[in-house]
Amino acid sequence: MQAVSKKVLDRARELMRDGTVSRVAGWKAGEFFYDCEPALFETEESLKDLVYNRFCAANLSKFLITNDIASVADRGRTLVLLKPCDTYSFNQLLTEHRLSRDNVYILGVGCEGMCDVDRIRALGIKGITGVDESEDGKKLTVRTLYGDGEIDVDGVLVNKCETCKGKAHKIFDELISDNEEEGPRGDRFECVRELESMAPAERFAFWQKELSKCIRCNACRNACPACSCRKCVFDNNASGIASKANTDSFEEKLFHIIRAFHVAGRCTDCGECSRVCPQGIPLHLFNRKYIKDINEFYGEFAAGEEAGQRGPLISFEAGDREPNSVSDKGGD
Amino acid sequence: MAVNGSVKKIRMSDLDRFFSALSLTQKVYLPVEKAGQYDYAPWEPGVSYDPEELHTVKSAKGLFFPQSEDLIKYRREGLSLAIGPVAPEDEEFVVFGVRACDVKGFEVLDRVFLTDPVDTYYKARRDHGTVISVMCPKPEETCFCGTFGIEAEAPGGDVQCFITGEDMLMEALTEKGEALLESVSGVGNTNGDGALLPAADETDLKAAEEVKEAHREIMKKLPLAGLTTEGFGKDADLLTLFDRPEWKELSATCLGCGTCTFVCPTCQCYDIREYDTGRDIRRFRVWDSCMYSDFTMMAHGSPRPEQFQRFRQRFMHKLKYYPDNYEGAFSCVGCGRCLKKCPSSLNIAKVMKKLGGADND
Amino acid sequence: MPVNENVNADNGSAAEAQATETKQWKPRIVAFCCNWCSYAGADLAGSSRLSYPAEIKIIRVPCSCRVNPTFILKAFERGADGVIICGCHPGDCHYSTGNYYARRRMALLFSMLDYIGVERGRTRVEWVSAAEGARFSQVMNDFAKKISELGENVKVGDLRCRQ
Amino acid sequence: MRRIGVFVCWCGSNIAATVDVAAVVADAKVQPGVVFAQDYQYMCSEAGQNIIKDAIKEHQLTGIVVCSCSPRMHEATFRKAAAAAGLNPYMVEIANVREHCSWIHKDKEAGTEKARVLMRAAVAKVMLNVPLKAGESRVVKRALVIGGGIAGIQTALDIADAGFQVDIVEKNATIGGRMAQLDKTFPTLDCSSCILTPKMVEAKASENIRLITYAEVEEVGGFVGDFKVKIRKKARFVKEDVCTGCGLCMAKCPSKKGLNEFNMGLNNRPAIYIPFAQAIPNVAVIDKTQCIKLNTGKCGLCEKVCTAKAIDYTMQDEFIEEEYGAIVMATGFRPIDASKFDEYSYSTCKDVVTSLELERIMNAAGPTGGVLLRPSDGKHPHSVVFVQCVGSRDVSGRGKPYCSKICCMYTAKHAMLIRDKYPDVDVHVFYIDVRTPGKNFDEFYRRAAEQYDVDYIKGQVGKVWEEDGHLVVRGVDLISNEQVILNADMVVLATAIEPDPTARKVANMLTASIDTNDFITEAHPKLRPVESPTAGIFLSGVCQGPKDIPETVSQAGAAASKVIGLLCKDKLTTNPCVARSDELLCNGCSCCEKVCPYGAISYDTHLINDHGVKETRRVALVNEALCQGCGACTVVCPSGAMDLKGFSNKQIMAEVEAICL
Repeated sequence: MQAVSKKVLDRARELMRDGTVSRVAGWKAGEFFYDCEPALFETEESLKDLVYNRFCAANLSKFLITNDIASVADRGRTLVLLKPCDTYSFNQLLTEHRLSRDNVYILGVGCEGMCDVDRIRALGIKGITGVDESEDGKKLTVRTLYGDGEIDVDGVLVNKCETCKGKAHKIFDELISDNEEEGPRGDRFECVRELESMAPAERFAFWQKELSKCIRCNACRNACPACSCRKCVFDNNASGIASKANTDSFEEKLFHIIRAFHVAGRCTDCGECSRVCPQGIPLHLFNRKYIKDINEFYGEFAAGEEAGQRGPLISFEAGDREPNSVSDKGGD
Repeated sequence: MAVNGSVKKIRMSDLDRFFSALSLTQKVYLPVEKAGQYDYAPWEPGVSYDPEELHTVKSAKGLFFPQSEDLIKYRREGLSLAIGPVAPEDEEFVVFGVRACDVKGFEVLDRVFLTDPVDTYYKARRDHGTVISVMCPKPEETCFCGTFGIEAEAPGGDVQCFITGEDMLMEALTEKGEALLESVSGVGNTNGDGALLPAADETDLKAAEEVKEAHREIMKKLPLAGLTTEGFGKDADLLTLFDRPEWKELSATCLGCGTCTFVCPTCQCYDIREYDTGRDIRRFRVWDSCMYSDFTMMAHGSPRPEQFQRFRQRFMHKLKYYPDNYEGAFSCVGCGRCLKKCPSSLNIAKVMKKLGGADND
Repeated sequence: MPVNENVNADNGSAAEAQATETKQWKPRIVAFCCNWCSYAGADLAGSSRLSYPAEIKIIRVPCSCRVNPTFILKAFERGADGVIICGCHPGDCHYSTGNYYARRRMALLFSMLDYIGVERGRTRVEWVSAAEGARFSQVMNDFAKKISELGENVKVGDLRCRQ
Repeated sequence: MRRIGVFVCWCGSNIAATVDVAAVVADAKVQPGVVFAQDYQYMCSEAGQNIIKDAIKEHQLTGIVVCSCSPRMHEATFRKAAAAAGLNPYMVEIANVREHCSWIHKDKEAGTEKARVLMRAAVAKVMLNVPLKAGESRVVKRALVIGGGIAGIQTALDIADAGFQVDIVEKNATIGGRMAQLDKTFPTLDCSSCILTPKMVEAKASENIRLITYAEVEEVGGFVGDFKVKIRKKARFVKEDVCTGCGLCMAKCPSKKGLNEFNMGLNNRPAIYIPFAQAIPNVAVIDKTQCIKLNTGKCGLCEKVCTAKAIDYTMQDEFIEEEYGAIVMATGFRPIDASKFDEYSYSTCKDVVTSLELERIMNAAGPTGGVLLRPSDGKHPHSVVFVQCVGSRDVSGRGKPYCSKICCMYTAKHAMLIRDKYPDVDVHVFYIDVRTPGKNFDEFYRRAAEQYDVDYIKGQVGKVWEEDGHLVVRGVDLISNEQVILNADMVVLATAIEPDPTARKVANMLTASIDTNDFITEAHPKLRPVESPTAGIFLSGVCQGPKDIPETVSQAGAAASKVIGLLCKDKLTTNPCVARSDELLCNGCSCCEKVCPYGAISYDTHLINDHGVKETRRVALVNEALCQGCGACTVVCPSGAMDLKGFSNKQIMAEVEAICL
């Protein structure tokens, strides 16, 4: 990771210097070692703060549209650093005409998996002040206010990285990566199958427990690259389903089901929803359920695999399965 | 800590008994784990207190200022409306395990809701609630309550507690606190060899002082220990601060979600909404976030149409407008929740460092 | 607007409240019917005097593809016990492709409802043509029976205003 | 403030017997927004309508609900009544308390309760209705017919006959299409060109018809009544208005290697040619792939011999832009390629031919002058085996799943003609089923089998191969359940027909939907078989599905009558219950555009002012003349920017809420 990191920083500087791009969208060091934040670097000098490390999980694709970077042509091209999984989101946004490809120069950056400080904390480690990665990238030495300790990188990966879709970039102008050929890791639908195998009452209890934690901060929605609406139906008083807070338990379910439905066939499984949830709700379980269903019902489909795809919910086959037959897992 | 009858002690292992005894007359809220996260929930048999957990995800403010609460209810009939009130809270309750920062957070809310015009719904809950604070165990790297002059070793509330190994000392600070502890004075401990809440002795108090001293040492080592409010507050120039060009850069990656607001112990903005079935209607208020694009939306549009303006609003409020309105008091208590939870890793500490006094860099 | 203050809305009509108390649970069932086939099928069921339970209330939509999953969730939120969507048979859609899209949307929505543990039987899609009055009646009878067996929807309702 | 009136109809005893009408009225009076409610025996009667009209005026009603029979019955009546009283007709909602309530319930209590709920839902909806105005659009009095076969010609003739201008665009150098290639037609056995040629001539002669041959549709814009079409007229290198069709150039042309398309490639034609003797226009065309002059710059013989000076080697493709009120697709068919069926040895044995090739062989103007000769050696055959369903009713994926419909009949025709002309020739037909629905069809088939001794064998052919200068056919006779091996001099394959490959491209331009076999989808399979779901697009002939000549001609006439009906109008009234896009909410993602079956959604990039926040962005626009109001777009739109007038999200949700109260 460190080797890639160095190359990325050097290359970003070069591209800015030679005028290929006029700004860089990347990550910068935060208050602590672990809270790298997405950032826009407008000058070569400011690039000193650019970082690329184990804690750069944030997907910069959404950042491109929230800041209209890619839609404003007269500001020159923007260099954006995209990890393999981020490129799916980028493609999906291209498909939906939310980005102008010409305004963006994509530097595909290799990734060995991102770490999640909340998972380090979940190990009972408190007062974390620093971290060092071992040569082989397998261990982390964690420094804290209360002493140091060593942990396995694998045990503290961001949820989405645990079942990485593969290290190949789906769109790029240039690559800095040394593991492009690495395939998927783990089975990302195992978690869905586990839930599916439960009794309906257990499933209901599971979601009741998880969703009742929801505080309707909208972090999942606002971080989601597929939830790219300028004005969400839940914020729009004219929509008939506007709602602002957890006024009742079903309202939360309604919000999350509708959100999952709105991104069905468009969600690239980038995992931002679960990553940003302050309550640690496994929201990706909704999206993965839909990805799994779509694959099973209508054939394999990976949103963002390439730009210009026609999604499964805007397509059909004469012989599609009947809705009444979608589940034999019961529930009745 | 003065040696008087008001300092009691309880065995940590007897806490359940304490909650159980209180629960006979009122609800006892304490931090409870639910699917991996801590939040305040009513005690019930089987629920135990985890002294290690520093912060609940949401602060305790929701117990006095719920995320949503009904204000009135009404029904449409033909062209007329039948309106019925919703009674304010009238049952006693106890909040246990509040940290120093959150206790100070109540004071921030009190200044807003208990000054004229008094918010009757909030007041009812404040009047009926008793706060038991517990000094924090291991502060986190995100903590900076000291910046706002909060003494973590004197958490406050109606009763404040200190954990000294196997025991917890309980010191009543108000009459309400005293009465609460008194209400369980007749209860015996689990072993059946004495009272549940015997008076603390000199040794206990000394142990408490040692715990506090150790805590002070840790507080000094916190990464944000040096963060100051210099450059903010009543005496700072409002327009200079308002017009600082750095706001744009600081807010560039703000997603406009409400995480910071909803985990914050001091944010007090709310929106009024209606749950409308077409016939019966509940008008309720819900927490709102100044980070939301529809915050204070009016017919002509938003007075703060851009995210950087909304972002600025939040921090100007905490660091400038609130101090201007309330004799210099800040409306941040340094709990550090926003530092931990912001999806884009933006937070008040970064703002203070960027815009504040030279010491902060 | 005349406003009667301090009237407790919940007791707005004492007689009605009393009636509510003594009333047994009766299912609330919403049926979305496309204008061209199923609504006409329901009309045919009516003119053929083929009965089905009165708990079923039909909402006319131009096409099954007009049915937004939000409507279905809204119905459940407001206390519906079952929701059925009827459209033209696949291939016969008045708008040629509408019911094909509806079919995919509903398949995914139903699957999700099942996933969160809501009883699957509470939602259904049936294709009923304008000529199938008898079938319409039969479908509705079946569905109402199923909902009666499932009982009251307690999992997904928001009954703040329910009396 | 909304002021709603509710009118409850007794429908004699039809409603009143099972619904306590008075109770519904009483309940209506306390519904939010309701200021007036009344019942009456027959609301649809003049007296009933007057009650509504008077109440609208007297109580300044802003919307009304009529609790009555199905809206499919009297919605229009009550809308008219409302309009007569000055209320927008779309401020009317019907609660169907007859078909959906009184007629199906016997218990009066239950019926009344349900009627109250239906009334409540209609009131909740009408509270959110907004006045709608049916739009108008112009009608260009000219039609376009794409395809110049019998379907296109007949459609054009009928439209022209009604006095409207019509253009035929034909991709080949002549009109006539497949029918021109046929020898005789079943079941009457009259000569195909004898009945077709007069129609071709009539089309040419008609003042109202313009023939645009050797041309293809390039672009289509606009919508019903107002299409804008760009047509590419391919360079034929012969001036159409100058050429006399004398044919001298054909005789002199030294390049004679081009395959004669008209004769299915069974013989050759020169590089400059007139497709066939009766071609319309009777004008030569140069095949630029074969022309020596165009390829090498040398030669130029045709130019030298042409006395009319019609040859122009520098000719370029031209573009014609024209406006049309209606477009008819008549793109026709072609036989599928038989070479993918290896078992029949079509690509290796010259004496295995397709039925259309046999048509040419049997035709007096064909490669053999109408004499049945084996293509391999030009000898007289003594045994001919026909194989049916080659690629039809084939679910293996190599062929087509459908029945091509015409093959049973033309094979009977071929068999009969051969037996009639050459009684020495044995004729065998392998078939799966013989399908002969149609006037005089079965009689015709039986004549072939019974009078002409054609040997019909129920069964399929497994293999055809060449052996000692003749063909061997191995099949199975399912009736005797025995394998059959026959020697044959010729084998004729009844190959499936498929839509012309240009149909897909054209349909896409017209946003006419296509089924999985590339046939154009009709608006309704039973009730609107000659219309495409896209307004203003009509279907004629085999582009819609396999059919024979009489069926094609009747459909052509039907399509023409639909076109005439459209062109007769001066203005089109559009259904106001159409989709509407809120540009402030639109993300420009194109999802709606992709599900619209009518191509009614387009995109525009312009400056959007959202409460003072200005931004230039891509947003969806709905063409109200094209939109049919299905609502497919409203559900794929995640932001809710797309809504349907008359059936808006809020209206439907209000109904849901009212029902669930």
